[in-house]
Amino acid sequence: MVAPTVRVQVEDFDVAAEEALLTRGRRDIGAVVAFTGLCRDEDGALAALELEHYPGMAEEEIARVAGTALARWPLAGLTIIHRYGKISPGDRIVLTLVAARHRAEAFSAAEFMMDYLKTRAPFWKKTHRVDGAQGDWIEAKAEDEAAAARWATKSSDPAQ
Amino acid sequence: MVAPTVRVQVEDFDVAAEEALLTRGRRDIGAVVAFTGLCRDEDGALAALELEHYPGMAEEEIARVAGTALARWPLAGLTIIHRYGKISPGDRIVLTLVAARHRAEAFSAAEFMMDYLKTRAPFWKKTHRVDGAQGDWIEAKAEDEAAAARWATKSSDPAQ
Amino acid sequence: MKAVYFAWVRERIGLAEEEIAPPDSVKTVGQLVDWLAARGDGYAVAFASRKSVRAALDKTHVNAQTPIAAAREIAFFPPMTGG
Amino acid sequence: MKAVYFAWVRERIGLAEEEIAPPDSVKTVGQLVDWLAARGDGYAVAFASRKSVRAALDKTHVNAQTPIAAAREIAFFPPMTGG
Repeated sequence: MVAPTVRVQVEDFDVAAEEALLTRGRRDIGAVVAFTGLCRDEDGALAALELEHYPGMAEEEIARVAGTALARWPLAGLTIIHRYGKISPGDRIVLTLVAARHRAEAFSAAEFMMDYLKTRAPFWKKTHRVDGAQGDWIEAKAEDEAAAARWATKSSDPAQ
Repeated sequence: MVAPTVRVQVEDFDVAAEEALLTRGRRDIGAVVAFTGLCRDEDGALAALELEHYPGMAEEEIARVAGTALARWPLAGLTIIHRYGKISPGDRIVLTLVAARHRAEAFSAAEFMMDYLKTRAPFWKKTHRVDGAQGDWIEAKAEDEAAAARWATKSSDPAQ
Repeated sequence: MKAVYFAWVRERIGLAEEEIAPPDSVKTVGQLVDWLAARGDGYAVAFASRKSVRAALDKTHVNAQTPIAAAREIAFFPPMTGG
Repeated sequence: MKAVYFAWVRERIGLAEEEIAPPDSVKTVGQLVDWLAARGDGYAVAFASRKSVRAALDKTHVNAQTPIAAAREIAFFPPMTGG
């Protein structure tokens, strides 16, 4: 059984180093999918994002969704790193890294993880605007709920 | 209009360096998907893969499929690197790197590129076996044809 | 039990966390929301739209019908926007 | 015109490339395959299963019905296994 690596941290992460950790010495991995989520500047309006999280629950919830992914697809490795605190445009926010024998399961598991992180992991984003105005909390999107819902099955919906 | 980066080479590639090239100075990219294809040892039976390609056509065909991806999804950047020559288990074979505003199109474009590379790019893999026996040419898989076929649309099937 | 608040729920209530002692008649998460909403203006604003506030009991997502039972910590927060 | 061969098509024919001069009656890719297959044992083995051999005309995928026309290079190879 593969144990996922889950980290919730202020610091930036190194995608290549995490990928090397996951694949080093392995000769049975045919596919690695690395998804990196970055902070956009919203056409110049955004000065920074402030990410708030629920310590403890964030790690637990990500690990729980990771466990569902590992039960659903035959994976060789799974790493999820999610940052919190103040993040500037162009900076990395989140990494999902999946290693598998074949590409189809690596792509599916990575997309599944991201769809569920968006709607289930206890993080909230507040915007800081370039004009100095107090920004708003970013609202959850219906399309993210829909993206997560398409993975639901009777036997393995992490929302249950 | 985004110009894809396409390289067909003997040398290994550096995923992090390619990712930095694609995103450096950009503040409008929210998602990067990096797919790395690696050589598996087939449970210890494989000593190496020998990748043969059709020089000129390989680059042209990859660029053509990349153009289809760029026309189909709003992408911020697209890099494909495919190696040829002798490749050992654990070594990288292919990289598809997609940058976009949102994750859904980055995932779709990356998976589309890989499905089409598998069935359309003129590369062939010969196995070298650990026991020294002359290996066979790897046969094309029906499941790869099926994977590529699911992207077909009336207006944008690169197979037409 | 301990109540913890996040994002605009925290800002509207004006507290990140507090000890609460609801009466025995408060049995479910939904009943606890009703009880909290009556505690003052900030709480009323925070819980004005019941469906916009999510809850977790001992760090597990729950809904309004979930019994509070012996939970030690309840959290209230807006729909999540991670990733 | 130049004919180029890859993978087991190349191995069976025993050549990576050659100049060929098919007669004017050879108008399509399929007819060229028939003409090549009659050139010798290696060719016959290479083209034994017509559907297992793919073709490209001037580096573009084509099928058996495609006219050769003024193409300068034709390639024959097995189904691709890149990626």
